[in-house]
Amino acid sequence: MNWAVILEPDTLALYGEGLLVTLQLTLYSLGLGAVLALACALALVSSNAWLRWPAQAFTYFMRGTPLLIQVYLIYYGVAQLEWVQARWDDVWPWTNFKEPFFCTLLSFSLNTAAYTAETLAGSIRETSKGEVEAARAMGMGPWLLMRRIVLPSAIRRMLPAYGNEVVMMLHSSSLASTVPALLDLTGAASRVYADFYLPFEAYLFAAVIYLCITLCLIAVSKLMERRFLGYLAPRRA
Amino acid sequence: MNRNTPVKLQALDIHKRYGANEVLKGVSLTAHAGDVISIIGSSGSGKSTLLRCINLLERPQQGRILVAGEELSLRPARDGALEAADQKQLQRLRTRLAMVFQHFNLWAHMTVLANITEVPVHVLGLPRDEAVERARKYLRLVGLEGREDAYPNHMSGGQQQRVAIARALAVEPEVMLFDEPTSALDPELVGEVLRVMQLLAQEGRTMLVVTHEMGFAREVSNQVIFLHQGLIEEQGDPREVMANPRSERLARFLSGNLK
Amino acid sequence: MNRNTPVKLQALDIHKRYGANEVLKGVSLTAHAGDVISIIGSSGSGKSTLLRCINLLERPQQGRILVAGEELSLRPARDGALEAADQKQLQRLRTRLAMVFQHFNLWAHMTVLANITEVPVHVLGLPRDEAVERARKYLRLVGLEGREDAYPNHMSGGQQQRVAIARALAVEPEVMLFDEPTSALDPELVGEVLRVMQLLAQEGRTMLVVTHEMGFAREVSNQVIFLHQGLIEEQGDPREVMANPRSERLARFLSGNLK
Amino acid sequence: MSDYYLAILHGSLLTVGVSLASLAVATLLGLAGAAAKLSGSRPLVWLAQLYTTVVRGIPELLMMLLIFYGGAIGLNHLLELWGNQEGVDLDPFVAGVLTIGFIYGAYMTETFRGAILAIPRGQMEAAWAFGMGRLQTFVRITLPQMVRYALPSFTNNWLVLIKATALVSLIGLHDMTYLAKQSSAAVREPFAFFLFAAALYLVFTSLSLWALRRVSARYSLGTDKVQLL
Amino acid sequence: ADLRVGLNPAYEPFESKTATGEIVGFDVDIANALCEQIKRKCVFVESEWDSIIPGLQAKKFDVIVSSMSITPERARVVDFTKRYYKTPSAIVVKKSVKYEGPASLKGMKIGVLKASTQEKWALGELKPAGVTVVPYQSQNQVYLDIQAGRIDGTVADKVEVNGGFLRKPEGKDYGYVGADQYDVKYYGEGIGIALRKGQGDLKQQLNDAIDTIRANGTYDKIAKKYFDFDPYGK
Ligand SMILES: Nc1ncnc2c1ncn2[C@@H]1O[C@H](COP(=O)(O)OP(=O)(O)OP(=O)(O)O)[C@@H](O)[C@H]1O
Ligand SMILES: Nc1ncnc2c1ncn2[C@@H]1O[C@H](COP(=O)(O)OP(=O)(O)OP(=O)(O)O)[C@@H](O)[C@H]1O
Ligand SMILES: [Mg+2]
Ligand SMILES: [Mg+2]
Repeated sequence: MNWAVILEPDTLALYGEGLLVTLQLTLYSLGLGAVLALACALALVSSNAWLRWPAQAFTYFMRGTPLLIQVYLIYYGVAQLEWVQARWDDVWPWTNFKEPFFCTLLSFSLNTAAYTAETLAGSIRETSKGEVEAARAMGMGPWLLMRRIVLPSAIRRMLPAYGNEVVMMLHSSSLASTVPALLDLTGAASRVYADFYLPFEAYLFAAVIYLCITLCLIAVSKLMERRFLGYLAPRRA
Repeated sequence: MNRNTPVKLQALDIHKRYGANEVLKGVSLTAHAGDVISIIGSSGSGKSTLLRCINLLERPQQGRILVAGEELSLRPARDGALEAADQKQLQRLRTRLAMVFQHFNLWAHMTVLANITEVPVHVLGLPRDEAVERARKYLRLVGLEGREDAYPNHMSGGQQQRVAIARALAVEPEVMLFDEPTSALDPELVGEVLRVMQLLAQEGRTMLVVTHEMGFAREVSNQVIFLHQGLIEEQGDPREVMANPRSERLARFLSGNLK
Repeated sequence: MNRNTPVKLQALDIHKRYGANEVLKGVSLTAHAGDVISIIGSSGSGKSTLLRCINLLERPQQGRILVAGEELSLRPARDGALEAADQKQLQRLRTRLAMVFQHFNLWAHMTVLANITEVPVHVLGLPRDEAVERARKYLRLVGLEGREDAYPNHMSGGQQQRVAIARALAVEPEVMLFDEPTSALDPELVGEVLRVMQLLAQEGRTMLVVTHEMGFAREVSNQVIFLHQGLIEEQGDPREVMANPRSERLARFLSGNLK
Repeated sequence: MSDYYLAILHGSLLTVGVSLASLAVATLLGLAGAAAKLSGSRPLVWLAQLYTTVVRGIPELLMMLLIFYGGAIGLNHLLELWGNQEGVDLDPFVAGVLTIGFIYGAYMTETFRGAILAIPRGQMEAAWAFGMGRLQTFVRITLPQMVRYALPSFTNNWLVLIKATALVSLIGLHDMTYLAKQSSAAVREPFAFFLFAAALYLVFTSLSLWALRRVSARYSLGTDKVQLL
Repeated sequence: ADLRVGLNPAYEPFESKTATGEIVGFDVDIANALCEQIKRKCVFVESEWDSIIPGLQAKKFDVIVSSMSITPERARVVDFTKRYYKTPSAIVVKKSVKYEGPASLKGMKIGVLKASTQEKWALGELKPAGVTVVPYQSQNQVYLDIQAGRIDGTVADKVEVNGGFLRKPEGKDYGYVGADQYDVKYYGEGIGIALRKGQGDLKQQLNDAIDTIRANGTYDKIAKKYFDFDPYGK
């Protein structure tokens, strides 16, 4: 094992740069994805077929195809359209499609939105019937019911599953290196690997960083669970 | 019956079926302001179903419902049961009814205080501090001061039931639907809760109470309805009806009473 | 108390705390074969907690539990509460106790019949057809023949409670723990269930019954325990204790009774 | 050209095989992990926590390389010390299935744990009170009720897992993604084969969703759904 | 015994897979010719590029014949034979561009394969002249972005760029500019066969075999099949 190379300032700077991209992509896409997921989940549980159908089609395609292909289609596929090429130099929002970061962020957000929406919709559907009835009987309308009773309860119950999604998104963000000019943490590792031919050192170092981020994420989700799922805990002594 | 006060609630010719099981076969009742109507009947006779039909938590196959003279507009859904034609109206009418559920149905993720202030703040639009004050008042009334921050899952059965009662009281509605509101309470508390209900009746509030407490039916209510096999078998002034049941069925029902 | 029959259950000096809230402060009771002990007390006084400590669903801070002379071996867990030292023993002793929960706790994914045959078949190892026969017998006893294939969620409150009772009876255990077994029942059914319990007592089964039915406490049980503020405030022959309560607290408790 | 499609189609069989086998491993590990996490026994909780943290913390690609190649290199070193020059060959199918199962078992653990938490506690308490053992309670009461709550997240995990099986190409198995990559390199056609592979994934997704819906219906008997909006 | 040869058949025309699953290409023919010389039978083992060196170390195969450039970094973990080919690289831009040295590309965006020798060249020679160098994960992606208009050209192996781009309809407006690049500073010694360390005998045999097939015309015969120039390079 040859760790000296990894610990050189240049190499560390490379990893640092990659870490930053990874964190940005993960956090932004989770944030954007969460907003989209909420809307999509509501459409999924709606009784209105005009809302439900598009949402179902969306999650079906996003969950049914590999993220890599989605990134590809958005970065390269959209760029092949002459219609887009004609206006991406000056017409907003098409100008964004020239940017690798935007394309990646968009595909990541859509992807995590689909998975999160299904989890949330499932959690919403399993809300205790009695609690919903209690709210209705007191005159709550569907939106108030959703906002005050169903969502707070459903989101709490989906916390463990959402923790998974967050960690998976972190790992998936390594696909960012599919897109040129974006160097994420895995990209940095593969760069070091290629430059110095130290496969285990290069990737292990990245793995340790990933592990640290994951540890933080897990700690946060543990805290959230303790804070928000206290009512489900067994009677504490 | 307070014939000289306005009609607050009418349910006319309610029919309700679960599959082939016909639970209600045409039940009608009328409640005036200040009425306390006890609904009695054996287990499974459809008492809870009746209450749930009145605020349309169950969709009856047939029937009409009027709250304070306003008829709830209903239309047949695809499966033949009736559903509300106008969601907004349904919501509005429901805010004038409050219900205590047989299984309490407290919101598990909210503390006791949040359970009680939820509807006043978010449905009725009360300012928060006013709602909190109101909540405390009713918590005191049911003997639960100081437990505001507990979660329902961490309370005893009787405590949960009292929170459910306080939640309904805090809405201060015109009509209250109580589904066995004292089933989990000890005799002392039963007495207290019943006194609270008497007070409310005197204030002119209308109450429909499903109960197994014959004492309550006799002492507090001014009308008793005996449900049997989907129909109202007997109905009238509780003292009269219960002292001299006309039907053999009611006589047997009452005789089981050990007390 | 049947001093001349063997001791079936002993709980000695049970202490139980939730956080700072000391619910049981040293409660002891002894039940002989054929004993029916009523546990009364106001809401939140720790009656359910006591029953739950006896079969170790709650871990008491202190105390000893003996079932038919065999002591449940306990050891302190990290947080200071006592836990079973030997899971196998705990399981074995639990099969000799059956419980009717205050909230019924029927298994929602099983039909009524499956709920009742579950323990006889999978814990006691009865052949299936024998268990089914037994289940039918107890269902008949609680007036639910013909509802074998319903799911608990599709039943009325009283029906669910009766299934819970049938489930406990079908285990045919030596000691039964009933937590307000008639709270959701109408007077007629209450009478029937209490008659069943009298029969069981005569067969020599031991029962601990948490109840708010003073009639039951008086008529059926041969001992009554009044829990107050974590301690046994009064205890003894029900007719005597309830006719002449020595403590002012019990007197007030009993006076609330409207009936 | 169409022969390439046939080859990819053939490779999809391997994908399905690896996926299903890994799913079985992951589900078993997930159940064990969730049971351990909720057991209350400190060493078990600790072990399960270590498992889910470390496994979810390390990128899958690296995990695959570490287990398969790291393992093989280590073994070979050992064997060389013993004088064996041939080296051992881990069976890539088994190794791939175990690795992917091992990774996704950690995710399944969290899914199942969340689902179990959502079951009303009284359901388990009733079983314990009647003398059911922990395992028996788990199998007869917890598991059947958990299915309903776990299914949405389980479905997600499964759909991710199917696609993650593409990792096995790292250890020399030719799944459909790998073949699509090879084909597009040979024909120098960047999109066609990938889209074909994506279409195959969609077919698997459709089949899975159909099957899982039936499972959901089976395990929702006795519970009522409420229409919310 | 068989000689297990690891390769990643995704680099036409050096190694790729036919529709029937057969691995073909220049490297394959060379490997077979070498095997004949050393009297062993070649068995080809496919591997992903990312795991090709770990695979060698884990004894999944004995040598790598997969167009692997000999670099000092790689040489630290594996041994290399002498080179068996070295194709030149070149700049590809629109035919309309007048090229008079790197400065004439100033302000343009040039895509290159990430971590490739061409990338090193571009960074060393073009970047100082004011050219933006954009690294890509695969050469195919470079072509896609040239098509989309995100970048203006590429620096790539001539053989690769010829088959992958110039000969296709979308490449008809593009062509080579400047001289063929062989610069050892960037491109190293060329393409060699990688072996595990400590296989000195095998390395010697393979080196001898390379010399032999160069000398006896086998090499040229194979080269003619794929190229219209001598890939052994200068
Ligand atoms: N997890 C907990 N945290 C704090 N307090 C608790 C918790 N669980 C129960 N308690 C309290 O313990 C006390 C005893 O509860 P228990 O259920 O034993 O009452 P009970 O006598 O059965 O009352 P009821 O007749 O209403 O059922 C109550 O005050 C209750 O609020
Ligand atoms: N969701 C349902 N699906 C099918 N049948 C139902 C459903 N809910 C109730 N029932 C049946 O309807 C009948 C009436 O139930 P209901 O709950 O109204 O009885 P109840 O009079 O309130 O009885 P209790 O005093 O036991 O609460 C019962 O036979 C019950 O089994
Ligand atoms: Mg009812
Ligand atoms: Mg209790």
